[in-house]
Amino acid sequence: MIALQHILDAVNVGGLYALMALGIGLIFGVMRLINFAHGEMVMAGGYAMAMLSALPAPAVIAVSIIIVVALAVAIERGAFRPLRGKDPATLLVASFTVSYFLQNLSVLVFGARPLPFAFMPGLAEILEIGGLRVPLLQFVSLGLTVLALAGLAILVKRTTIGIELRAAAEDVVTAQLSGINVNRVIALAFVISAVLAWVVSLTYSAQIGQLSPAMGVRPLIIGFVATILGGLGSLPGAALGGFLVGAISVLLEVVLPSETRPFREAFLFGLVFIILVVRPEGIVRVCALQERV
Amino acid sequence: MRSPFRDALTTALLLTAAVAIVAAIGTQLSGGTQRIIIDAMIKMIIVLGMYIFVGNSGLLSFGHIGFLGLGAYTAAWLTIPPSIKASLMPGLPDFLATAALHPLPAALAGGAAASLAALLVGIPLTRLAGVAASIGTFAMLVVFYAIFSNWTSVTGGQGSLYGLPVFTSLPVAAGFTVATILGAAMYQASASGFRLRGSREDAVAAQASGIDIRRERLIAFVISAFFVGVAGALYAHFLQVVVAREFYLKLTFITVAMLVIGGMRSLSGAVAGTAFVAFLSEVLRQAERGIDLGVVSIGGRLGLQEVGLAIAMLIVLIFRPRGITGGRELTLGWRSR
Amino acid sequence: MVDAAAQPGSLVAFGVGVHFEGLRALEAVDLRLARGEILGLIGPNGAGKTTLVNVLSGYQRPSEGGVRLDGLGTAGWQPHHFARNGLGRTFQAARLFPEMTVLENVEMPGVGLGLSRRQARARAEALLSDLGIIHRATVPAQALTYGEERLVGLARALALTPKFLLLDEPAAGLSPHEARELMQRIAAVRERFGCGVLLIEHNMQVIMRLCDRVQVLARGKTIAVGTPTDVQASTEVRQAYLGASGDAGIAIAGKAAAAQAGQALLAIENLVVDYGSARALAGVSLSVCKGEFVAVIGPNGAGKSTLLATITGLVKPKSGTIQYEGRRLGAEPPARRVRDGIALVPEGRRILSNLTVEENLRVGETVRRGDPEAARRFEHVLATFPVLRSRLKGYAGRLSGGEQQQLAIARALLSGPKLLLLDEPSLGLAPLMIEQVYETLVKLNEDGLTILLMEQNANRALLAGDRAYVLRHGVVELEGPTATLRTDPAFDQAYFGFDAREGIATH
Amino acid sequence: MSLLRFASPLLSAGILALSASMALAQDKKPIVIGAAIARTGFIAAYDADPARAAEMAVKEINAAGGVLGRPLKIVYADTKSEIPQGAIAATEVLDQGADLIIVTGDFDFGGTAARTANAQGKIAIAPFAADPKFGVEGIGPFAFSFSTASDTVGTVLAEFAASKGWKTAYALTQTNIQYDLSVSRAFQARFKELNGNAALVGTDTFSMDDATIATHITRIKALNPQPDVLLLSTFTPAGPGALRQLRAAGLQMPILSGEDMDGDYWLKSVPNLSNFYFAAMGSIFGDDPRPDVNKFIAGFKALHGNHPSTAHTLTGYSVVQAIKIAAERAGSINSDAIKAAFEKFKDEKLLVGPTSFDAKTHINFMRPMVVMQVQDGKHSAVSLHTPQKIPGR
Repeated sequence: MIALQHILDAVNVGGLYALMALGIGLIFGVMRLINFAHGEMVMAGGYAMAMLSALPAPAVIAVSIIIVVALAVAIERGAFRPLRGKDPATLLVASFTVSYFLQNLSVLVFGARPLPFAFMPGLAEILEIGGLRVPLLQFVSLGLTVLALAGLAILVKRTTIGIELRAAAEDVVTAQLSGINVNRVIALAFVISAVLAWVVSLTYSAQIGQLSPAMGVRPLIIGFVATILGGLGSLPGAALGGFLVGAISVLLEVVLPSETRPFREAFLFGLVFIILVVRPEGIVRVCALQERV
Repeated sequence: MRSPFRDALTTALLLTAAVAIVAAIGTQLSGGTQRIIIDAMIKMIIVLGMYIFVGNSGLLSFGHIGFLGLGAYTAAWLTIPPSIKASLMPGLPDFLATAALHPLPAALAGGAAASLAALLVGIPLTRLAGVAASIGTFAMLVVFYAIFSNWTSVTGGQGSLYGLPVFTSLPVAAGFTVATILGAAMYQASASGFRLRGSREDAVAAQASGIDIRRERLIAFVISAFFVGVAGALYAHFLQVVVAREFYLKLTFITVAMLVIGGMRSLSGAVAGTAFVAFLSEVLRQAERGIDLGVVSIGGRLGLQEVGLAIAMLIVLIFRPRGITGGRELTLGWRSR
Repeated sequence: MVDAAAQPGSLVAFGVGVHFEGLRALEAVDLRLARGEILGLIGPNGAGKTTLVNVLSGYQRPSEGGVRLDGLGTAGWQPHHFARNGLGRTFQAARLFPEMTVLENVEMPGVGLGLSRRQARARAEALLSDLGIIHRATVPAQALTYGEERLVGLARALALTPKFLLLDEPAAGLSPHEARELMQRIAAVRERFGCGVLLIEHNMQVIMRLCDRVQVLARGKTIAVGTPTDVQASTEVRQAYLGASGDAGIAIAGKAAAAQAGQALLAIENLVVDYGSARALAGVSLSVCKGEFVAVIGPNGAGKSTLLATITGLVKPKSGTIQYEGRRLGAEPPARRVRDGIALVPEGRRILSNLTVEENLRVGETVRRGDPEAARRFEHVLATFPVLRSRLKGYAGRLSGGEQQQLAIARALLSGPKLLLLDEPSLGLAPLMIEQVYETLVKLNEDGLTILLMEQNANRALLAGDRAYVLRHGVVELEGPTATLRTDPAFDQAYFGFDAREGIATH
Repeated sequence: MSLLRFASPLLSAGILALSASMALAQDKKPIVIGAAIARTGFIAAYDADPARAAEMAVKEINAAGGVLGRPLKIVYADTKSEIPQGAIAATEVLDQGADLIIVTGDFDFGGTAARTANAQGKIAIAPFAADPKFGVEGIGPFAFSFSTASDTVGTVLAEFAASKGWKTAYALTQTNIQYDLSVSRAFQARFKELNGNAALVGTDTFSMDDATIATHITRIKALNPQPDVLLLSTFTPAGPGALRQLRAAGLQMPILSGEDMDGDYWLKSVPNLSNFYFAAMGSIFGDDPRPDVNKFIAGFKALHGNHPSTAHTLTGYSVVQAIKIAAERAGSINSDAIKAAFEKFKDEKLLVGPTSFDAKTHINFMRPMVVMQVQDGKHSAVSLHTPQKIPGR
């Protein structure tokens, strides 16, 4: 029974990381940019929901999604589009800077003190299923994760817009010359990543019940590591990496004796390091990124 | 044909002159301002140390702040009076528990400890290239941080270590900055630095020229860690405390940003970026205080400094994507590299 | 054929096999290169030539077999071990260190071998003087012309003082004159350094003139080894490499005159394009009539790709006008121009290798989505390129070079173009494949499609087109009907320029 | 020449202003309290209200004639919630003539400023640094904390739990700051002293870096029987999140926390929270067992429109009270004199409670604390609890 609960925990945590990894992986695909400001999308979603909580729930959901999406598009326009095609280090630092900007802007607007997140308190209810007491939230977040993953998979694999997305991810110039509006595709990738970030906002904020300006940093770091582990540039890889990191971290929690548990982070990242060294290209190899001699 | 060493020396001397002038002016200024200058100089040593690896190899490192921490802890282990160490860090081995060194040898020991760690981590790490290498260094940072903040009997854990003697005065900081500039310039002009830059420009072609890329990366990593480790010891003797949370994401972000904004492919860029960001954030801090005095708001939500700094850095990146120096070196003739 | 325990003095590959995820790039290939010898390595595209060079220089670990370098086993070696033991090589793309000066580029191998920077620099200066390019020593490599890049690449390989030199298509993209110069240098290198040279080359004339022996690869296997004359005489080689009708031209349809009378589909007036401080196009004017097949011929660096990039909207001109269907093109993005009927088959094909063939084709349809004609057009294109139909669900990256070129053309056709632009469709293709591509183009043109083609392969383009322009240094040097140009004595002068015979270093 | 002509009126105006202000200052030069505290960044939220309370005390004292006939004045410099900036901020306020300084109430974040003051022989006071090392040992002879030590918090919680008849406990500790670790350590030691070693049925740690504490919860739920009480030694923002997850997972036993969970700003994070207790320096909700605290809270509310965010605020007021007492006893504002006067404090009646210092101990151990309760999302004071024995002392 406990094992089952641990598995459920692992799937839940892993799903959260997978969503983060997909959001990051998507932008990397089309722009070769590791978007550190993705964590601040999550933060913005949380604050938007908290600020709007006086409205009816569907309105809160709709408006907060619009806010996160608008923010993502604004960042793409204002910061990343002028830098498109520049040195990866420059892009990376630009995304750092955007993240730093948004965190401090949030301090400026909402204050540094954490705010409570009380949207949809019903999520805290507990369901009793065959001896397992499972919070409704776990089901909702699991359901949302599965929905988001499936939706993204269908979008990318089955629709023309998905083909355009992948085409732009592989070769921007060819995509342009085939009549694909690359600006639109990249903006679309930001929109999708913002929606994924919003899903994380909802489930993550509801779990921790708190909003703070730096709340996005932690999921971002894990999502980022998951993206690399899964194989940069591969969306299935990103999802896989997310679940893998989630599973490893829950496993470490379970097996490490209590006195070494504070070092869990060291074990997790040590393991990440080893996996990277053994398989630098990640679990899913993407041939477009392999260098040819 | 000019000799590569002469070019590097010219650059280093020009930068040294700039540092010396700032230090000389600084000694005439108030204590608060001096502290700001010392803080900037320590950051400059960190950024220069990072530059030795990052600039010459082209691989971005997020891990050097871990070396900074190791340098700082080494200094703490060696210079805190044994009586205080006994209560703060009961788990220290004897030779550390009884040590009472002067901060100068302790700083060199901090550099050596960081180098040793870099050697051990670097052997597997230098297998990696590109973004995987950056993530590898990041993983290393997290591991270092987890150890610093949890191995309580040796590092004091989350608590801070105190009792470090004062050492890092303005002249000391300036002296180490100059030494680091010279060290970085010499490495850059050396055969090893040259080979590493070749691998940065084109790894495949570098191999065809007989270059063992892993070895060159490792050498640079170890040298670079040395300077950052020394900076860590200086930092510890500047703050007089060592606390794990200082050696993590925030400082990593700011130092990487300094390097890239200055222009990560040149020594002058490392210096210019540090000076630019440090100067700008101080100007903004003063401006923010002006606002603070106007509207007396206790615990107000100022934070304009950070927002302003972020906007300014973004503007620099957009208009000078290769950094302020654009990867060029300061020479008497401003020659392209 | 070759003894695995070969003596020092030679570079030996024995039983080399290379498998890429199920694909066999090389199978049981033997090769022996003695010092002082020039060995030609030829074969149609996709034969595995570059893979073999990569095995010989350590960049590709063979799945089977191995390499002995000067009597030494090379198991577990990395590329730099090969280099340090006397193996120098060049690359198809020159792969210079772009931000370093020419001198620093050539200094690198000396430093890589462990010389001091001073010694390495002296050696580099001597080499650059020898090759007559010392006057460019302080120029950053990224500012070099194409021909200079090739030469510096050679100098850099020589700076290793190699015992064996592997040259991967050193003459590709050079004008015939430049290529001739380069070949003379290679012959001189063999004399001076006494090293063994392995030469991959498509130009059979070069191979015949320069090589002591020739080894022929096809589909990853050696099909012939011998003297140039023997190999040329081998029917097996002719079939595999040259194709049954190696030198056959295609009859020109007698419709050129009809097209001449039509109105201009594309009219370019006085187009000027700068890249930074370099002028790529210096006032180019040309026109293409509806239904015409026009070729723009010129050596590398003439500005052909820039011209196409400007027409498609990837590059903004400094001045001049482009009129398309009587309307002046302004700041429309590339996507808009595709919708208006301008399609490009880019240089190097640029197919999307992570997408399936079908998805590549769907990408081509982007601007015609929802078009009632779309399904019919798709069928028609598949009928034109039947080989693609059988590979629809496979990844495009798995196609051979020729198939990829067909896919690239098919993709462009699916956008329903009125004007088809092609950039060097013959580049990197074996002669037989080139013929197939040109046949398709001529047929498309006969069906009414207007074609504007950029080509270095002057003879081939002059056989297919109605009219041609000769572009050189960003200026149109000559224009006229192909039938006239083929025999026009002015053509050679326009193509090679008056300074061509004075040496490549005069700029 | 024109420059001089332009400058001279400015110059003379400046001289005039300067001499005027000097004339004023000669009458009653204010005693300057330098506040090197966080005004921005995440610590600003903790430093703000104690500073407001100090300003209230300054106003009251100045209205009643000041200290030694001189008015009090507070000057500020922002540490930006950064450790290195603390020293710079301290230097700044000392440069502005501060006679003594107030620093951020944390050993790490206030420490650098306090050390800078100590190096210059100036008193540095942390209103609410709970680490027992804040004082002679960790900073220097001129450092004082007006807080109650973290060991006391843990002790009070353990003694309170025992008095409620809770026999078994489980300790879940956040590892990110020293305070939570100390509170937990003292609680565990004291609880075992009171109920026997077996009474502590388990311990676990978590970090603010954990996205969720699902595995921790699973482990607690696996215990059979469930512990009577849970110590959750934590601070915001991770604390309320952990509390929410514990309750959401159906763990309904009483939960104890330290002072860092004081205040109601986070309460909406855990809807309808019940059966939650924490130890604080007082109640900010107007029901403190001590009337003078309630009076202060009412005054604060009248001035700022809201009750203080946490009871740490009381220490800000108390610091100024103590400065007045010490200066008047010593007859001087000289650092050595103030230090000597402080070290003679023996159950000195301050707003925050009886305060004692001696030559070695510059923080309070045996001071009573108020145990607060949250029931149905409402705070109330349970009792004023004086610790009986602090483990290890």
